[in-house]
Amino acid sequence: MKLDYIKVCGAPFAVPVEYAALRSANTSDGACAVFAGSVRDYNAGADVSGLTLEHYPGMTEESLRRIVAGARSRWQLGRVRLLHRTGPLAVGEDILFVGVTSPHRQAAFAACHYIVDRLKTEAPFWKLESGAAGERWVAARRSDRRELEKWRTD
Amino acid sequence: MKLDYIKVCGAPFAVPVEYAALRSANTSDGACAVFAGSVRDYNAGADVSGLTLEHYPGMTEESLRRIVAGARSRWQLGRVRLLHRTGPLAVGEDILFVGVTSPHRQAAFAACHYIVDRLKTEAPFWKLESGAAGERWVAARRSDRRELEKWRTD
Amino acid sequence: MIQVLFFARLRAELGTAEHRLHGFSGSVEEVRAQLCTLFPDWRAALQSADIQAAVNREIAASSTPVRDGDEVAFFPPVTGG
Amino acid sequence: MIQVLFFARLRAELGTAEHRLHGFSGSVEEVRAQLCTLFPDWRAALQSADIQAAVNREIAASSTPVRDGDEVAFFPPVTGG
Repeated sequence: MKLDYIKVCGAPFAVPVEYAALRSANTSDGACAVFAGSVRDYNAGADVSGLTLEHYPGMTEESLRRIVAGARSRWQLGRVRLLHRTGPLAVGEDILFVGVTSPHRQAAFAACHYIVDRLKTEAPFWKLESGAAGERWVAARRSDRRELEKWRTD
Repeated sequence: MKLDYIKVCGAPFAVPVEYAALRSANTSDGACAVFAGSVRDYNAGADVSGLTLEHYPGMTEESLRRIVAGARSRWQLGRVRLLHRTGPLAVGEDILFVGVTSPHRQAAFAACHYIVDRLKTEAPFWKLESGAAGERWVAARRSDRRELEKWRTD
Repeated sequence: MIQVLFFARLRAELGTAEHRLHGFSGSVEEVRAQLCTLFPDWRAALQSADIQAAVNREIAASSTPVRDGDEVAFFPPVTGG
Repeated sequence: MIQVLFFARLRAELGTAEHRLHGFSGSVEEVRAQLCTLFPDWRAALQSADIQAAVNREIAASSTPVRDGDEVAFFPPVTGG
């Protein structure tokens, strides 16, 4: 089995299924950290009824591969599984799954967190939100850039 | 629905089922961090064929409640779901599930990590490992105490 | 030929997802300048301080050189995850 | 009466999961000392530097007072999770 699984999905995925795939036939890694991000029903004070995720095909995949490789170069990891939705999504649907296994829980937590933090500021995805007030492009949050500081090694 | 779900389980649980319960009918929390710990097939260089988890009934539940309350006092959380196995477990079986939802991913990650770190040094569980060389009580790792330093606020 | 791509808010503001530049050589900044010369209506959107660029699907600086056959993209800060 | 419980490696070493002390008053340290007087064989295991104590299901210090009706537990460092 390949250690990295990275997928940009036009169709919904199910977190429990992805978790089962991440863990199948792997009894060496006692620790597993997972992050799941979903469409919430409000954002920046506005009611949200759904959103559309645009991305940059080709660059997206390369960007995700670079981020996962960065995690592998920093921590001793078993498997990494990363899925990101594109296209139209309803409230409650999952956008992102990041699962990391490792013999060590600190490595699993750190790598999972690192991947999500870098993805938020680097991977070419953009959210267009729909709500009662119409559509609007979600603005990037400066706090996402600040969070990256904790992974600086220089 | 109660926001905290804490259970000490004599029988196996399934992470996908616990994840689904954690996320059901909750569209306000866009972020979910999960940690799953399972019995791995080796530990400290020895082959492991299974283990038995002893605990201190009564104190265990109180200890877990205190730890989860500590997380709630530090971060803005939605739901917290925590299950810990006791009794005999085979290699690959899940020992621990900690799931945390929040509107904010940093809070979800930090709270999940904090709960696992405190549980490792505070909750009265003890592992008896079985392997080719017979049974042996797992020794506590000094590194688990060190990891707690990162949550000190004083 | 340089293939120039626009994404998300910027694509919506310009009203197009791509534009081809022929016989061009220069930097990312010069691609942007040439587009603003060709389409004065694009200036506000393209010169917005938060617009980022990629060359051949990798994040690029203003000074990154662009050569014939390259793919250049302009887009607002990413908001995935 | 004080109910004293032992767990895990310590329980295995002592060969018992509990012991009752009658007419006792003192600290956690004095509970330990009294048990060592009653059962000299227990000294090495009970006085091991890593043994922790709880009084009424909460982690306790050596100086924590123990009163009639209390539940005292001794155990090695925890290894759950």
